[in-house]
This record gives sequence, structure tokens and C-alpha cells, in this order.
Amino acid sequence: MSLPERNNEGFLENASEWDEAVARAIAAESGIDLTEKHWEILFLLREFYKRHEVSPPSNRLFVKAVKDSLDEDKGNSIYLMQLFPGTPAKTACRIAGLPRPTNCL
Amino acid sequence: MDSTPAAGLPGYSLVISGGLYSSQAPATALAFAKALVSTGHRIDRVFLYGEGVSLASALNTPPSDETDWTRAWQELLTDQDIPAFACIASALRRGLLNQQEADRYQRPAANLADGFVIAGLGEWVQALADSDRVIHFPGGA
Amino acid sequence: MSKPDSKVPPVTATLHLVNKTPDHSRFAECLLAMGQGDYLLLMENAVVAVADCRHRLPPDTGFLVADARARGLGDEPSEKGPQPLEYADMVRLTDRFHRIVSW
Amino acid sequence: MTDSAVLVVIDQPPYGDWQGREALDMAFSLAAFDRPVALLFRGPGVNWLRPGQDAGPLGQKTVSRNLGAATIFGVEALYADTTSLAHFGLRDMEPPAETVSPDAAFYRSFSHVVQL
Repeated sequence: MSLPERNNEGFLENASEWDEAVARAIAAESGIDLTEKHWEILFLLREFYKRHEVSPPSNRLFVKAVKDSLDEDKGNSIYLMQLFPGTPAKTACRIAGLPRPTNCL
Repeated sequence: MDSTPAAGLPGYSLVISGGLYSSQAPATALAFAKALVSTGHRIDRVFLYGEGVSLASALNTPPSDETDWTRAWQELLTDQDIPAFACIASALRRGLLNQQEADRYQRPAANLADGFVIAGLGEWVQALADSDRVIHFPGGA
Repeated sequence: MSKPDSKVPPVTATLHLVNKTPDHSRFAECLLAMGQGDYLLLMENAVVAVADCRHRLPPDTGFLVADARARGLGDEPSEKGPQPLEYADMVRLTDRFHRIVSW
Repeated sequence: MTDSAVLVVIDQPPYGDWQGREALDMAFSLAAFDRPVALLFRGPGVNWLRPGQDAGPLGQKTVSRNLGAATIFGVEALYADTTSLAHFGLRDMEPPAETVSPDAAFYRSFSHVVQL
């Protein structure tokens, strides 16, 4: 498929062009095959962004956001690192079609 | 200026959030920093935040008969080997970029002055943990 | 009136650095926040407070001489009232106070 | 260094400049490093807590929504100055904050006080 326009780090330029097929394609670039566990986090992250107009700006805060909605078996860095390798907050935001978290931290 | 910090004196970090031409903060902070150095104190780091990042632009070009604050700061930072950080989020918003950020965001130029590094707020959090004193120079009014 | 470096402040005592004019809300907020053993240092535009008859400054107040001279304000020490301070005196204050708040 | 929290003060109203937002980023950053942090809204800054904000038409983010993430990120407490709330006719707050009358004892209960 042809993906919507993205910046040079793979983040969507326009968040409204995101859909599940786009997510699968972006995930595949990082060798991630999206499962139910991934979708649970991706939808949580999109809901978080919709409510707070901000992506969790660091891995630690990503963990805290997940822990707030789910529980400790999912709101921990090992679990999120396994699902979204590399920098989990960035990888997950990229697949979820959210802006690159402010690199303030 | 003395260059060997005396033992037993508190170590300092300075935070500048007042802008270069919208406040006196960079000038006051420089005078204070020089007084610290001349009394044998250690300056652990300088952190520029908010409007304060304007100090770190290599493109600041004041008339020749006015103080060039950016250059004056660069001299102190180099002489005393003081690390100076400009907050990345504050800097990018205001058009202050190093080469790496210019490449990342596909911007036509980089303008970060030598002696300054672009870094996250973590450097500020670290200053609160590491330095005995963190002195903040805010904008005025 | 003693020089600021002549006494050891209690652990919770705070050095307040104010750089805004007495008309700025932060100036009043700072005065409200001052407690036992605190010291008030007037810097930059705050030094005009030494000429402002509307305010009673706390006994332990100093002002930066360079800022006062620039603004045409006297820098002579007076028996009562704010003490003129060089930047080196400011360093003595920041060494002595563990808590420092900028307003 | 003590374990008591850093207090970040917001005393400018929202939307007119970036000062409050950048103060909020400082609070988020402390939370990201698991350093205890609290926020105080004082003076016109209490307008950050006014319910029903929508800054979309200004092309800005709605700060009260950003602020809603604070407790999730681990900001220990939100405080609002009682007198300022009365000045600006604020009875309800979104997100909710604890009302205080900040004095020397209040400020001294924090390891650092940060005001941009």
C-alpha cells in the first residue's frame, strides 16, 4: 500500500490519515507484527492523546500512562519494550499515528 | 581569573530563562558567574530555558559598540570549561538548531553558537540533583 | 544593621532574588512569602524599590550596586535601609543560604 | 538535597504566551525522572483551571487538557491560591486543585521553588 505523507523519522504529517492498515504498514517497517496486545496499547495511546492533547514525552511517562488505564503487568517498561522495541514511547507513537513526542526529555 | 575551585565551597548551576534583548538576565547571570569564578567557585553547568535560549544563537549580531553577550558568555564557558545546555524544546520552537536537528527537521541552516549544546530538560533535573545551588535568572518587567 | 555575611541563617531561611519593579505582582508575592531569617536581594529593575516611598522593605534587604548606579540611584550604605552589594557580596549570600528563590 | 518536592509556579494566564506551558514541561520533566513535583497556580495563573476551555480556534492546544495528564504522569499535587480563585470568580476547577494560601511555611515545605 502507499502510505500517507510522513516526516523523515516515519511519523505521519497528518494524524487524521491514520487507520489500522497504516499502523500495520508502519509497524512492519520495524519488524513488528501487530497483535491484540499491541492494539490495546495503541488505542490507549490514541485515547490518551485525544483527551490530553499530548503524547507521553518519555518512556517513563508512557509507562505511567499505561499503568493508569491498565495495570502493573502492562504498565511496566519490560512489557512495553517487548511490544515496541527501541524507544517504546517513540515507536508506539509512530505506529499509533501520533506526533513525535516533544524531545524535551 | 582563578581557575582552581576551592574545596568546601558549594558548586553552582545557573538557569537563564530571560531573553537576550527582552531582559537583563543573561547579563546579570554573566556578572554573577564571573564573581563565582573569581571567588574560586565551581560552576557545574549553565542551562538556557524558554526565552533564555536566545543567548545561544550564533547569529546574534549587535552593533560593534555594544556588548556581544553571546561572545562574552562563550569566552567564560571556554575559559572555565563550563558545560552549557540550551533546552531542545525551547530552542526548536524559537529557531535555534544545531546541525543534527536541522537535518532531522529538514531546515536550511543550523545556528547554535559554539560552546552550547542542545539537550533535554533532563540536564536541568540533573543540575537540581548535582549542584549545591541552582540559581535562576528569569525575565524581568 | 549587619552585613549580610555576618550571620548564619537557619536551614529553612531563604534568600529571595527579585528582579522586577515594585509594581509587578511578583514583588508583592515575594514580600508575602518572606519568613524569619530570610533575606531580600533587589536586582535589575527591582532596585528602584529603594526609591519607592510606597513600600516598607524588610530590614534584611540588599540591592546590587551596579544596577542602582545604572539607574542613578544612590549606593551609599545607610544606617537603616537596604545595603549596597557587589556581585561578590551576592555570592557570599548564595553561599550562605541553602534555599534560594527567584521571583 | 531533600526528598521534598520541587514546586513549579504558574502565575501567568493561559494562551497569551508560552511561559506557563514551559513551566508545565518542567513539571513533566521532573515527573519523568521520578522526582517529586507539585504545581501552584497563583494570580492570573488560576485561569489555567477554568472549566470549559477550548483553544482550538486560537490554533493552540487546550492547556487544561494538557494539565489533566499531570497527575497521571506523577505530579504529586496541584495547588491553587484561594485569594486568586476568588478574584477571578472561580468556584469549579478542571482539573481539580487543592486550595492554599501560600505563605513562608508553604514555600519552605518544598526543596526548590521554580518560577519562570
